[in-house]
Amino acid sequence: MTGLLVLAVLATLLAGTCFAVLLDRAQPALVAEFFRSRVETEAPDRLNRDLAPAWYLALAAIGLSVVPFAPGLALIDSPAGIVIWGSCEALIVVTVFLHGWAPNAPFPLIGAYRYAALALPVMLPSMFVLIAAALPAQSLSLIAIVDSQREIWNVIRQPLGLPLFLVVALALTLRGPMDYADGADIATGTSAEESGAARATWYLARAAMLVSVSALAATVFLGGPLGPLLPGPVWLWLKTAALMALTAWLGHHVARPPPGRMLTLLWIALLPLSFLHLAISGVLAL
Amino acid sequence: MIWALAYLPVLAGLAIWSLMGPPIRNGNGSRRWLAAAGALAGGATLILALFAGGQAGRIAWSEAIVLRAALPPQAQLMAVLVPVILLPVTLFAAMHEATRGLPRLVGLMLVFAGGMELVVIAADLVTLLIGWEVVGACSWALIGHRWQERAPGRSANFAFVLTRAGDLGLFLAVLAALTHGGDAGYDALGGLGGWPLTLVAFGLLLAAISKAGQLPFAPWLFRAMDGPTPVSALLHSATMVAAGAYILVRLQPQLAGVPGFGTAAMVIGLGTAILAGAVALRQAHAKKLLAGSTSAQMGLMIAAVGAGFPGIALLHLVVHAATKSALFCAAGIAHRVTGSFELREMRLGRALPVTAALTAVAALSLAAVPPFAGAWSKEEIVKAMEQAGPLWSAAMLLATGLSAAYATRFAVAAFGPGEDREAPALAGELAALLALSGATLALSALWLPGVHDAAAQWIGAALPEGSWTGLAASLAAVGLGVLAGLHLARSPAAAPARDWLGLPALYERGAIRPFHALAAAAARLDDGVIDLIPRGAAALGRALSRRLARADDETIDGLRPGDAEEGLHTGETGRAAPGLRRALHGAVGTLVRAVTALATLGAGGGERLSDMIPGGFGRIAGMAGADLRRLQTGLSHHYYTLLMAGLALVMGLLILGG
Amino acid sequence: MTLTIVLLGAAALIGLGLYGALSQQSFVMLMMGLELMLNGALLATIGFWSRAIGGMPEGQLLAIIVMAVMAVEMAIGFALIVAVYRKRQADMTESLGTLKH
Amino acid sequence: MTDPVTDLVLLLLTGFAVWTGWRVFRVDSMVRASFSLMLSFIAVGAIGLLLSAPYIGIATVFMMAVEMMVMAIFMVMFMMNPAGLNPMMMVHQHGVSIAAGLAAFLGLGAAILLSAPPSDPVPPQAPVVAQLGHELLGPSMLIFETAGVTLLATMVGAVILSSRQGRHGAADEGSRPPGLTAGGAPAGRTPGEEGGPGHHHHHGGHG
Repeated sequence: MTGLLVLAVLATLLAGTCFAVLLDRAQPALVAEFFRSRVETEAPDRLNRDLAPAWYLALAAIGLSVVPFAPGLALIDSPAGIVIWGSCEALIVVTVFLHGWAPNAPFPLIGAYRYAALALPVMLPSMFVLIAAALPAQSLSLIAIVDSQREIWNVIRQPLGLPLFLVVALALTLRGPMDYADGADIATGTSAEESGAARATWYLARAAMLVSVSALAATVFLGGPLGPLLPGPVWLWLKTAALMALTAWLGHHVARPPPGRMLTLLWIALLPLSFLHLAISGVLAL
Repeated sequence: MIWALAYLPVLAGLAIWSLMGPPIRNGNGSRRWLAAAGALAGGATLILALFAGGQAGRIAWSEAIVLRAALPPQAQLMAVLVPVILLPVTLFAAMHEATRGLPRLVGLMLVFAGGMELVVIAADLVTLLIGWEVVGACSWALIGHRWQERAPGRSANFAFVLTRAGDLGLFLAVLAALTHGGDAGYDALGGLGGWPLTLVAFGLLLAAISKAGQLPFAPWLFRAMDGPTPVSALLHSATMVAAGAYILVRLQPQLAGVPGFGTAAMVIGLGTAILAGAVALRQAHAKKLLAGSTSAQMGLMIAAVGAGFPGIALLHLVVHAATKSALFCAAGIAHRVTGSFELREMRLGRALPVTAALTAVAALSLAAVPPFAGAWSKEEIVKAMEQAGPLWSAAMLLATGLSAAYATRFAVAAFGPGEDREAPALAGELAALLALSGATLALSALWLPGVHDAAAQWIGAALPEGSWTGLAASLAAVGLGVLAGLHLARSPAAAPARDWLGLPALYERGAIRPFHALAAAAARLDDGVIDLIPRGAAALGRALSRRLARADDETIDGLRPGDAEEGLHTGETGRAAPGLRRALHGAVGTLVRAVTALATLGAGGGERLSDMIPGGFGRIAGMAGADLRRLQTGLSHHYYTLLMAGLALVMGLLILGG
Repeated sequence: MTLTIVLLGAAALIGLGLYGALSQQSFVMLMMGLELMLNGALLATIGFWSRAIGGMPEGQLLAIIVMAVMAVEMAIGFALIVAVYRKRQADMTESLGTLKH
Repeated sequence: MTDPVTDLVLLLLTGFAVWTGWRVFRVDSMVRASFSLMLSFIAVGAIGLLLSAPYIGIATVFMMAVEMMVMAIFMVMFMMNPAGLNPMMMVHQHGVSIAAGLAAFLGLGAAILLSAPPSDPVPPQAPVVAQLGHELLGPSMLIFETAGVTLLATMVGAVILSSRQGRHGAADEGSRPPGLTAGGAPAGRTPGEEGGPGHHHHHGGHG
């Protein structure tokens, strides 16, 4: 059973990554990138520089493995699954920072700091949103959260949840309006000094991260594997794909404000909004 | 509902203080608003008091302490009296006092009344204690109202400390009741019995006489005169001072059985009545005269309680409240006109005829001249004393005469016919005075048998039987007193050298200075004796080590002189067993040296030791100071290190100490 | 055995943290020492909870409290660092020589 | 569940936690320092997971990741040499500190080895997370709420402390408290004087 679940996770990750690449229409550039040679920087932190993409990928995998593929069936069946995802988020921020800090070059460092400064305030809404989703289930386990959505999905029960979490997803996958790490304005920031396979891996890891974020969002807000006639995994895949498409679309079509304004927006608008969301959900869950 | 009686005025007062706060316009508009607000709160309290009769409330604070409130007729009479006095006095205050801090004054007076209401409705000692404390604190704040000046603040502290000293009695009573009865309720007090009840009784008596300004606590009433006039009017009539008498009245049934309680109450009461009367008689300061009279009248009430007639005391309390507040308002008016409380500079009879007339009514009532209200209650007390015994009634007659004398003196000296001068009377003040004197006049209805029987029957008071001789005697005493008062008022008496027969000075010498001296002595003892032990030990150790060193030297070089002698000897006796002889001589020499060393030790040791002690201590202290100063580097990490060392030390002690 | 290993590790962490807290000149590094000590405390708490008191919920509560203490320490510490930096343009403990009377 | 495998893994994790904790004060870069501290915390969190305290363990990881991120930012804000290009060893009273650390370790270690702690492991399959939740919102509500209020006070205090605008003007341009007398010398210490006993402040303190 466990082996099957491992397989499912890996397959989902792989297929989803390919789907994400297609969504971004980035396949030719990616293929070309793999055959380019790597440029060295002065006195980099080799360990982190080489491993950052791997960590990012690993975090994506861990995040995906908390997600139940069928009701009551998840690779990591932890009573605190949501918190595992939360620590993944926190480590993602660290990883992106390290990825920008390791090459010891200006643009990546700028990207890294910008990202850290903006991603930390994003952590708070994400936590509030996830806790709010855990309230009706009266459990931190994602399986219980899925079960709690049998009669009504959280996306309807907690209308503010999904939009807020989409912001988190954009931030975690360094996309569009929240792409302060790898933005084009600073020559693709943290990966500015990267080239060749490393850069390609980093990009693939971002694609994989999109998969697991969407899968989690699908689980928490769209009832995950719940659905009529089709088997659970299929439902999960469909919902995940839909959310991936939505996130990618947002990433492509929403403009990115300057960091200062975005920071203000996060602290002044998003955080109180998530407070409100949590309070309402709490009252409703009573 | 019954609790509202207490917290409504408190909340209203706080609201007035905070809302109608500092930016008060210097005009009559704001005064009117204040008066209206105060009157509103007072009126609400009055209505509550009128309709809350017979109610009871209880708040379970914890399983051990339950706050109880009840409103039996006696308490209700008091609860009605407080707002009745409060209303005109508030009006007077709003119109009379300086606008600066006026909202604070009015607000605090309301809080004060609220505390008093709590004392009134209290049905257990803890509730009583709470109200008692509120009243005490507010009295402090009110006496020190003009804190910008020096005297009021000091007087407030003086009064506060003195009343607190008496409050200890109340604490004693509460603790005794709680520990031995497990219940501080009034009803449970009777069940105590034995010495706990005695503790409760005398503790309450102590607290009561301290609040009621009896001897030996009386002087605080004089110092309290530095407060604003309305405060005095409230303090001396229906609240703080009355609280002392009231609580004795309320608890008389429970406490009467305690041996010696009644006698003590009567001794204190009558003694204060006579002495305070004497003091008041010689006072040249209008308010202090009235303060002395308050002490005296309270003394009469407490004596009545002691004699076993609490109802009489309560009725006299009511009458006296109206009378005394009226007189204080009059004194305030006189002060506004003349700018001082000096009785000899008043004589405003022609200047303020209306005021003078109203004052006369109150003064005659205070002087117990029939047919005014004061006379009736006074007569009742005379009868009560008559029941107690001839000696008591004699003292009572003296007190009666004195009160008549000082009341007359006040009225004539303050509002007697003097030269005509320009003296505008304020409507508000007059209204207040009118209300209070009117109340006094209305109370005169107590002379009617129907009225006073009904009242006595309502509050469950037993009216004592009196004899005609007693009545005649007291009337004669009153007459004599009035004449004496007239005479004194005509011939202005010199102001007494000291207030209160020098009691304050006595406190200064008897209590305060000795206390300071004791503290200083303790400090000296600490320095001189307790530190002597370580010092002495250190010095002794040093001296001994020195001795040892010296002795050591002497034994070592003891051998050399030995050799010298040995050289002489060898000249005569050849070299037989030189080693032994050398050793012998060495030993002898050593012995001699040692003995001399011991002698010198014995001789010099003593005085060396004696001058070693201070010197050594100085050195030790100096070094310690220097080291400590060196410890203070101002660098945080050094402090952390010290902290850690201390922590480790504590840990070690904890572990090793088990 | 298990508990002993864990507790020894906690002791080592506390010792290291103490060393850091006492020896580091930079406020931030000093705070790292404090954090390390708290880390040891957390480890010891978890160990005791899991092996010595049969999983009484209070043990977990204590761990949560330790985390709260960490958060408080971080926040106030950084605020103080910012304040000191504004005043002295340095974050060295030596830059505060004024902690004496 | 004290099987040797668990103990071995525990040993490794504990060793890793201690080693990374040691690295904190040895590496040349603030960022490396803070992240090795994070690794130490993560190891402790993993031990928590192993000792059947899932929530505590994971929450530790989560909190510490965020916290160390903040720490890294602050470090590079306030300290030179973010990339660790040149060695960085800024210590004082080094010997004393080493001695203190050793003493603490040895003392605690002795206490651990000499005392026999009770052996009462968590019952397996115990719903520890639910237990924690019920404890937090049940018997220990007061403690929990107190912690919450403390954190709130911390937020307020931190914001006030770190705000540029002090009571007596901007902090970084040497805030100057108003004089005791109009136009007099500023009360307390003037920003100019560095260190030193600060005499008028001193006497003011006693006056």
